[in-house]
This record gives sequence, C-alpha cells and structure tokens, in this order.
Amino acid sequence: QQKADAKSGPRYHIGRAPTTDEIRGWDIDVRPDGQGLPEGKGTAMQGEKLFMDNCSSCHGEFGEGNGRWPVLAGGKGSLTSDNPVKTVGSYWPYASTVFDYVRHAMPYGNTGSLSVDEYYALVAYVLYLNDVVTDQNFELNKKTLATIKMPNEQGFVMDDRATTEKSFWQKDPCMNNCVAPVKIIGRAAAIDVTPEDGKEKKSRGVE
Amino acid sequence: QQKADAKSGPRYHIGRAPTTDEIRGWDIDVRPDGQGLPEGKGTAMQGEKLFMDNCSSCHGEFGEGNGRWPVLAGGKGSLTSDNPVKTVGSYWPYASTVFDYVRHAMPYGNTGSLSVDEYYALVAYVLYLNDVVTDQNFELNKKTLATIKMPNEQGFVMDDRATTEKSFWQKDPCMNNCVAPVKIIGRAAAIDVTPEDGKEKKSRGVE
Amino acid sequence: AATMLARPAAAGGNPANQPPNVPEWTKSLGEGVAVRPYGKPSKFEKDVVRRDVEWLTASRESSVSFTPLHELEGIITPNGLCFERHHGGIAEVDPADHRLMIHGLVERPLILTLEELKRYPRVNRIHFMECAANSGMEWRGAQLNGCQFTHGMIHCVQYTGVSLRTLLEEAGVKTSGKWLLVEGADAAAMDRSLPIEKALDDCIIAYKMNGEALYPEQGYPMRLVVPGWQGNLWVKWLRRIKVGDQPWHTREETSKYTDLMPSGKARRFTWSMDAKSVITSPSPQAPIKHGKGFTIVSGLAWSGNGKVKRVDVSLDGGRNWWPARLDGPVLDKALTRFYYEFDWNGEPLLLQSRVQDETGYVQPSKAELRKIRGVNSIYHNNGIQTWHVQANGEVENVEVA
Amino acid sequence: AATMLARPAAAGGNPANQPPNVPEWTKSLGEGVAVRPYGKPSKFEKDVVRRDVEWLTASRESSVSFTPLHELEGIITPNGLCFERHHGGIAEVDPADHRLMIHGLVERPLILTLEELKRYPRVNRIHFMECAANSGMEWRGAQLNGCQFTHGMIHCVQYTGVSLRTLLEEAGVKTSGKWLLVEGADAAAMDRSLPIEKALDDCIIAYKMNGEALYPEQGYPMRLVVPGWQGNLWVKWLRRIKVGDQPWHTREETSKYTDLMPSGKARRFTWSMDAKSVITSPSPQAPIKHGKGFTIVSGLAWSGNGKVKRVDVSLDGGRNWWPARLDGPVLDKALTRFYYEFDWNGEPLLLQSRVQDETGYVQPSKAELRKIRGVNSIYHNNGIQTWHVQANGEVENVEVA
Ligand code: HEC
Ligand code: HEC
Ligand SMILES: [Ca+2]
Ligand SMILES: [Ca+2]
Ligand SMILES: [Ca+2]
Ligand SMILES: [Ca+2]
Ligand SMILES: [Ca+2]
Ligand SMILES: [Ca+2]
Ligand SMILES: [Co+2]
Ligand SMILES: [Co+2]
Repeated sequence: QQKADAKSGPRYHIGRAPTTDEIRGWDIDVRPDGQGLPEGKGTAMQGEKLFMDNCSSCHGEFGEGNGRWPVLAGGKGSLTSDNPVKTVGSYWPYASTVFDYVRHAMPYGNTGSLSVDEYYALVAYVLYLNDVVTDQNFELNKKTLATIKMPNEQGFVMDDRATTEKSFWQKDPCMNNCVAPVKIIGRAAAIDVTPEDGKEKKSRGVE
Repeated sequence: QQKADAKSGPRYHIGRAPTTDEIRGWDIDVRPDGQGLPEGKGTAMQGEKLFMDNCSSCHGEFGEGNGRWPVLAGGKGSLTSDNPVKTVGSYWPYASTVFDYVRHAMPYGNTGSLSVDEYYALVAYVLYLNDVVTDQNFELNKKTLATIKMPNEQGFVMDDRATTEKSFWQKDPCMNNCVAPVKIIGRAAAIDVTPEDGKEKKSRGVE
Repeated sequence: AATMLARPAAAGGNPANQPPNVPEWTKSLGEGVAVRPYGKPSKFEKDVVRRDVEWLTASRESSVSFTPLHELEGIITPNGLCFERHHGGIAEVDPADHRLMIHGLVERPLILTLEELKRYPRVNRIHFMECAANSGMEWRGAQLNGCQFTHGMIHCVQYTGVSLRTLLEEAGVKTSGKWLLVEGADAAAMDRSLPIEKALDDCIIAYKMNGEALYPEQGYPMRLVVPGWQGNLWVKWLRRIKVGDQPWHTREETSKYTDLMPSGKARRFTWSMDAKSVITSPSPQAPIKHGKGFTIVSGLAWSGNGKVKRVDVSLDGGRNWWPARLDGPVLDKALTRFYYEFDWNGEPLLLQSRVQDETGYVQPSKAELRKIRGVNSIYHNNGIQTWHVQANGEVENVEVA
Repeated sequence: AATMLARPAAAGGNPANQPPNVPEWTKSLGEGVAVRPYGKPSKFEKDVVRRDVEWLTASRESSVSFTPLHELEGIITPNGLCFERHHGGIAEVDPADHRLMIHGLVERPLILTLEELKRYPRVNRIHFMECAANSGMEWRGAQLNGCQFTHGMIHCVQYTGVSLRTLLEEAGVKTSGKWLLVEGADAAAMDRSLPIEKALDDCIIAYKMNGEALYPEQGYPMRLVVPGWQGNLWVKWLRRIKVGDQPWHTREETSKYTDLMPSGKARRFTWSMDAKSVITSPSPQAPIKHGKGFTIVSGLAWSGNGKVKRVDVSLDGGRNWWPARLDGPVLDKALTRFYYEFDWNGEPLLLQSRVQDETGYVQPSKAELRKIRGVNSIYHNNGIQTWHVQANGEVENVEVA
C-alpha cells in the first residue's frame, strides 16, 4: 500500500484554508504527552463542589455511580476478578484522557458548559477520588497533568490476535465428528432478560 | 436454457391444491379464441343505459372521453397521422380484451360490481360505439364474442428490434467527430410544463 | 464558557454553529435510540421525494410518480423513493389473506400463502426495474426539465424471493404450457402474458426488497420480478399464475405497451428494455452551483440484455466522446453508476452520455431512434439525452441537431 | 354480482378476502401515486423495527438499538432499520452549517462544506458495519433470546462518498503524520485515533447510504466509513480530522474498546472485526411454524479481513457440519447471505453456523474463544452461536458443551 505524498497527488483546489481562529476553536483534543492542554488550572479542593453540583447526580458523590450511571472511582485490583470494575483509577492508562473526555462530553447533556479552570479542577477531583492525586491542593495545569502516571498505564498490550489466536486460521475446517456429542449447559430463557417481557430485569456481566 | 419437466425436478410438497371452486372464483381471464368467456349475454341496446349510468361520467356518452379520461371510440384512420387516437375500434386487435379488461377493471373504483350479463351488454355497447357491432340487438355471448373480428387485428407485428434496429449493435462506438457540430433545436423550457411551476399545463403527445 | 467568535465572511449559514464556535447540536443531547423505531431522512432532505406530473393523468390512482434520480447516488434505490406506477391505487393487502394460485396447464395446481412461499428456496438478486414508458414524454422533443421526470420511472433494489422456475417445477408445467398469465390483486387486477422461456429463466416471485418486506406500493406482500423486461410485467400484489398454450392479449399488451410505428403497424411484446443511460447530475434539478473548475458528471447506465460494458460522455452534443469511469458493482440487469470528471472552463456544454452493453448494443441518438420509430411509439425511448449546461451553471433539457 | 362462497377450512385469515372470493382491496381503489412522497412499510409489518434493551444503559441517548436481523433477507439493510449506537443522542445537523476541518501535520489545512465535499471524486462501496460490542452480552453464557439482540449491532449498506485518501492527498500529509484524530459533531464529540495506513487504504467519508442522504442517526450529513473495522471508529457527524504523530488514547480507545484478558492486561487498538456468522432464521424471534419437512436455514456471514470463503452449518451443536450455499453477491467486507436447506424430521436441533474467510480464518467456538480471552473482554465476541430448535419449532438461545 502506497504512502501518500504530501507534495504530489491530485489537487482539486476545492474548499479553503481554515483560519487559525477557526482551528483553535475546535482543536481542543489532548494527548498523553500533554499536547493540546489549554492554559488554566484547578485543584481537587476546588473540584469537589463543582463535582457535587454538576456530576454527582449521576456518578455519585464519591464517583461510585448512581444506578446504572458509570462508576468513576474504585475497582482497584479487580481486573483479574470475576467482576472487573474498570474506572479512571483502576483501568485508564492516561490522565490526559480524563481531561479530553470530560471537556468534550461532560456534564452529560450540557457539554462544554464549564470553563477550562473548572475542567482542570474537576479532573483533579476525579483523580483525587481515585487516589491518583492525593494532595487536595495539588494544582493541575498543562504542565502538571502531563506528568501524572496512572496506576494501570502498563496494563495494555497491542492487539495480538494474529499471534495469540493463530490457531483460528486453518486450511480446511473440520466437517465430521469434530467434537464429542454436546449437551445444553445454559439457556437464555433461564436468565429471562429479553425485552419482549416488558419487565425490567437485571443482567449479569453486561456493560 | 433447460425446459422445465412436468414430471421431474424437486418437489417440496409445500402448499396445497386449490379446490375447483377456488380456481373458478378467480379464473375469469378471457382469450381471443373465447377461452374463459362465461355463460351470459347482452346487447348494445341493453348496454346503452348501463354505460350512461356507470361509464359515461368518465368516458363520455359516446366514448369520446371527458377531460383526460380515456377515449374509447373513434380515431379510425388516425394511426399514421400526427396524432394517433388509439381506441377499441381504431387499435385493439381482439374483442375478448374488452370483456377481460372491463370485467376486471371497470367501472374504475368499483370493479366487478356488475353482473356477467351486464358486462356482455356493456362490451356490446362499446363495440357498437366503435361500429364493430352495428346491430343494436346483436346478442353478445360466449359464442358470438369469439367470432368478432376487430378492424386492426392485422395491425400488429412481433417485436422486430433485433432485425430492424440491427445497426444499433456496433463493435466500437465512435469517439471523435461523430456528427457535424450541433445546435440546440428545442428546449423543455419553451413548453414549460415541468411540475415545479405549480401551474396546470397541457402537454403535447403524452399518454 | 465558550464565547462566540467571528468567522470569515465567505461561508453561508448560521455563524453561531460554525467554527470556531461549537454548534447547538454539540451542546445538548439529541433523541435517544429506538425513539425512531423505524428511521427516516433528515428534515433537511424533505425535498428528496417522489413527484408526479399532475397533467399527465386523469386520476392519481392510475398514474406514476418519479424517482428523484438527481438526488441519488450509487446503484441502490432506497425503498421509500422507488417510483410508483399504479392502475388502481395502492392495494393494502393483508398478508394473512393473500393467496398465490398456480393453475392451468400444470400437473399439480397449487395455492400458497406468503408463509408457504417463504418455505421455498430463496434467491437474492439486484435488478433495475424500468417502466417501458420511461422517457415517453420526450419522443417529440424536450418536454420536462428534470431527469426525475424524463428518466425517473426506474429503480434498482435487491430482491429476495423464490425462483419462478422452482414453483413451476413444483406445479409441473405440461408440455403444452407455453405462456403464463400473471395477475395482481389490486383494483386493476393487472394481468399480462409471459412466455414460458422467460418464466423458466430468471424470474423471481419476490417478497423482500432491500432486505425488508416489499413496500405496499411495490406489491406487498409479493410481486413478480422479470429481470431486464418492462416494468408493467413485474405484476405487483401477485395473486395468480395460469399456464396456457397461447398469450392472452390483455389490455396492457394490446391497447398499451405496443409500439406504434410510422407505418401504422404496432410492435407487440416488446418486452426487453434496451441499453440506456442518463446523466443525473448536473441536470436541470441539480445545476452546477460551484462555477468553473473541477466538475463531476454522475450518471446511471443499464441494459435489459445484460451488463453495462462501457459508458462515454460528450460535452459537445455528441460530436466527441470521452470514456466514463464505472464505479461500484457492475451487475447483470442492474443500474451501473458512472462518473466523468473534468475541468469545466465555464463555457456552455451540451452534455450527453452513451452506454454500450455486453451484447455490443450502443445507445442510439434520438434522431436515430426517430428515423426508425417516428414519434408516436410512446414506449422504449432510450435515446441519448442532452443537457444544456449554461455559463451560470443552470441546466436545461434540450434537443440538438 | 359476485357472491361470497365457502373455502376449505384449513387456511387462516378472513375467508371473505380469499378465493373463490375477491378481496376487498381488489374491489376499490387504493391511495394514488405521490400521496406518500416518501414510502413506508405496510402497516402489517409494524413489528419489524429497531429495538433496545432498556436495562442495558442508564439513558437512551447513550445506548444502542438493534437491527431486526431475523426479519431481513439478502445483504442490504434498509436505512430505517440500521442499528443505532449513540453517545449523546442523534445530532440533528443543519448541513448548511456543518463543516469538515482537516488540520495538524498537513501542508494545506482544509475546511469543507458538504457541497464542497461532494465535488471530490466519488466512490461507491457496500460494507458491513459492526459494533465491537456486538454479542458482548453473551460472553458469560446465553443471555438474550433473539438474534436481533445477540447479533443485531450490524448493518450493511451501500455508501457513496469521497476516499479519505483523496482528501489527505489534497491536504498533503507530512512525513511525520502517522495518526488521525477523527471527531464527530454530536454531544459526545466522539473522537478516535486512526492509523495512517488504514486512512490511506480504503476509508471513505460517506454522505449517502443506499443511494440517499445518510439518515440523522447514521451521521447526517457525513460519516467516516472504516471497512472491516469496529463501528466505533466510523465517526458519525464527522467534523474534524487532525493529523498527528502519535495516537490520542481517547476515552473510547482506553476506558472502552479495549479487551480485558484473564491476565488483567487489556488489548488495545483491536480494530478489525474477525469473521463471524449467525443463523437469522430459524432463531428465537423466528421460530419454525410449519412443522417437520423441507426447512430453510438462512443466515449472515462476514469478515473484517476480506471476503467470505465458505459457511458450514451444523444441526448437532458442532459435531458434524454441512456446507451452506452462498447466495447473492459475495463482496469484500460485506454481509454475505447463506442458506442451508434440509428435510427436518421434527426432532430437536442444535443449530450452528461457522464461517471461514478468504484469509483462512475459521470462526471459533465460544469455548475456544473463552479459553484465550476469558469472559470479561466485552468486545469482539465472534464465537459460534447455538440455537436450540425444539420439537414444536420454538427456538432458544443456548450454550452447549
Ligand atoms: C446526567 C448524567 C451525567 C452527568 C450529570 C455527568 N455524567 Fe459523566 N457520564 C454519564 C454517562 C451516561 C457516561 C457514559 C457516556 C457514554 O459512554 O456514552 C458518562 C461518562 C463519564 C466518564 C467516563 C466513564 C468511563 O468509565 O468511561 C467520566 C470520567 C465522567 N462521565 C465524568 C463526569 C464529570 C466530571 C461530570 C461533571 C462535570 C459528569 N460526568 C457529569 C452521565 C453523566
Ligand atoms: C371514474 C372514472 C371511470 C369510470 C366510471 C369508468 N372508467 Fe373506464 N377507465 C378509466 C380509467 C382511469 C382508465 C385507464 C386505467 C389505466 O390505464 O390504469 C379506464 C380505461 C378503460 C378502458 C380501456 C381504455 C384503453 O384505451 O385502454 C375501457 C375499455 C374502459 N375503461 C371502459 C369502461 C366501462 C365500460 C366503464 C363502465 C362500466 C368504465 N370504463 C367506467 C376511468 C373510468
Ligand atoms: Ca454502574
Ligand atoms: Ca420471559
Ligand atoms: Ca384523453
Ligand atoms: Ca416555468
Ligand atoms: Ca437537496
Ligand atoms: Ca413479521
Ligand atoms: Co476527545
Ligand atoms: Co385481464
């Protein structure tokens, strides 16, 4: 597959160059190395009240999650358990993602309604709830956020299906007597959560 | 391409045989040789009043067609003219088609509302309007209808495009200087009947 | 916290929704899932609809509405925009009561419910369906300003159904069986004669289009699919198939769908749809709004006799031609999308497209067609269409010579 | 004049509409053309809709509705039935205000309106789109009784749009440009990192699906198409493409769409969707109603790594297999329809299907998958599905061993 050449290739001259203002207005994504973080600052102390006012109705006062709304804190050590609880603290590899996502997408239904300083404070508070930030007065800003190491940063590997699941590639699939005779060992009906019922049922192991 | 064999081929045994009553109820189509014509009878004389009551509101008292509703009579000798008028008398090759169609599809919006005798009478009247039947008291029935010869029966040929339009099949289509330079000789805008206008306009030569 | 900033003057629309600002639909949640259990187009696409030409017919129940080809791309027509042609309005058939009867010159007459039909082996095929009267209003000259109206009696969907051959073999056609009468359950009880060769070749009794049940206006719960042949044969609301030894010469194959030649004789049984093409954009309803520069000509080509082999485009009314690019699947008796891309210098154009199918047939000019057929044959107008692109980008339907 | 006659007792429905009688819809005219400018399904198909599973999520605006696969045939999904997955509800974008911005490590940053995007050369391709979480509820065992719920986070339509490569070449990606951030204009401002190799391979910025404008819930006016890769990357309401030298590790590629293994480590960037298949009928929502006899097994197979090579069907829970018949087009990274027809003796069945794609990959059993991945990886469950067909024709979702 051919590499795209920046200099050659067809040029249609359709569209225009965006202004730097236009780009700046939309270019708010943030990377693990801190690229994209805006000027501003906030502390967990400041974030606490903001969280209570804007977030706790869904995520709970301690990020424990109300009802089916997402859990934001806890779950440490649960990743190898029967019921992994994947939170900012237990799972997320980079602190930058919290800033990027919360600023984009939270508060749910009212995104972008807070100031940059407020987002810094909220992210500090979420990290504080997760024991990633332990000093309530630690100032989160574009410098400090990029230095934060998350507990599970090393918890990820690149997609390795091509090697770990190599046995799934075969020449000719088996056609006869491929397994010993089988029996039914589980039934959806036993769990009884299929929507037709019109009843609200709890499921197992669903995200 | 293979001929279907009545005796062989897969048999799925899905569905059932219709009863003769069921078949009879739906099997009302009619062929030029009279196959399918039901028992019954009617004359143009009887058909006249039926036509006035059930048909003339659209087709006119003499089959001349009200407004844009179809013309049923006249048009003789017009087929080679600039404005051919194709009616039962000027165009239709078989009288059976009148019976088949009118019984299926007329009166428009109230199909099948008349008796077999009434349909015979109406067909007799339409043929009478077209000078195909000249005796008002001629009894149309399953025997006599099949004997009627229509003026334009010989006016049809089988699709002959493969021979008369053989020149349209080519090896390589012309790519350069295929015709002398062309000029615009007509414009849809000049006729101005495209719906956007919201005006009701008359067209030329459209059926 | 975001403040609204100014934006370059050039663009249109509402600046508050444009960069550097964040649009209103980003600031609050939209409707949730399954609020629309069956989706529909955006309200901003409300003009993309089937349209009719009121002066064409006396009543809407026996009339035609046209596919908005100028708004569509690719080769699949969405079900909601497939043109309609009815002779007694839309039959609203209750599938529980619908029956398909097969009788006549067969060993084993058969009556099937929809559920029973679905038990026969299924086939899936993508085919165009064109009314033989498509472009019929244009025989005497350019009349309607828009390819929706000049060429919109066509659509192309994926059908699922049962091969007609399968059912005929189940019923066992007698040696004397040479013709089928196929009949619909609508108020016109539409009936046509179909020769046994075609019936045993590639016809389908379809009950799905584009994956879902046929829409009512397309013959729900079942219709006949007669690939490559005129739409009138594709009987909707199909209720009866009778096998006979002669054609029936029904009204739709005598009074209508016969092609009157200048001699006064008419061709009958002109079933197959010859190769044809049309440029869908630019076209009168889809003018060039961008001025000169790189310009895309997008169009459709098809043939009732097989696959599209090539399409050429002319900018000068047919004097010189340039090969177009076929894009996407090129399937048997299906619409094929073509593109011709060029640098428009802003001068007027006489745009044409011309298809050649795999049998070698080359779409004729209107003059070539009229020379043989005159102007009173109504059906099968597959002549090359000319669009006049004006310097301001407006497009009109014209005739050239 | 017709009198109502009796009919054999066996059939259901209303005898007055059945032969020998003429049904009510034959006796009077139906609605005329263009009365429905945009068509819709028959009222008798009102149950063929997208459905959600209310207990799955806290809010419908961040949730999923499922394609009714058990009601569909062929390979094209009609637009109105394509499953939905939103993270902030349906953005109702005004196309006049929508902008696509391309910036970052490019020579010539670009901002485009929809009309400008449409001026770039077009491509048309049919592709499936599957959410990586499809079948995710089934990791621990059979849970939902219906393939709409177990496998309905997939659809397959024809897209028309611009090759992403074309736009990247126009903007001129710098040598250092290795990753794209692709971002939507919805309330979630959905953003994902896409490697440059895929971006330059076969991605499309689509504005049409099945010929017409994208439906709002599918990203109107433009979305990214990433053939064969997880649906979450197919950013809807696409507004921004930023070229960078590293991935962004956004929330949707860290917190979500990473696959937790039993070791506690998670796989990241598991983009491609492995080969998978499912029998859509019979299935729990589409039981066998006809009793024993000739029976059609209908299903779908697909692979994110190319074309489907073969599908086999088992009646005994995977012990013995029989080749299925592929019907209709077999296209790259598209749904493929298969059938297996057999004579059912009325005894219970453990129905399974198994696909092999052109790379040789064979769809694994659930046991094989769980052996490697455990039961907590949520995504990419492409294990073989078992339907238990009972003697009475009812079908249930079961696990076998
Ligand atoms: C009205 C309910 C609601 C409110 C208020 C709300 N959120 Fe959320 N939050 C959600 C939902 C729903 C999601 C998941 C969205 C999705 O996945 O599409 C979410 C996701 C998140 C996540 C990612 C969780 C994960 O595991 O991936 C974070 C972090 C978060 N919210 C933080 C916040 C913060 C900080 C605030 C306040 C500024 C806030 N939320 C306010 C509903 C809410
Ligand atoms: C309410 C209007 C209306 C009434 C009443 C009506 N018709 Fe018609 N008729 C039509 C229309 C419309 C057509 C064309 C239908 C089509 O092509 O789909 C037609 C077609 C015909 C044709 C075929 C014309 C051709 O050239 O192909 C015949 C014959 C005919 N009608 C006879 C009758 C008779 C006999 C009656 C009374 C029993 C009748 N009609 C009552 C509207 C009407
Ligand atoms: Ca929860
Ligand atoms: Ca239940
Ligand atoms: Ca008239
Ligand atoms: Ca005008
Ligand atoms: Ca439009
Ligand atoms: Ca149903
Ligand atoms: Co983001
Ligand atoms: Co008839």
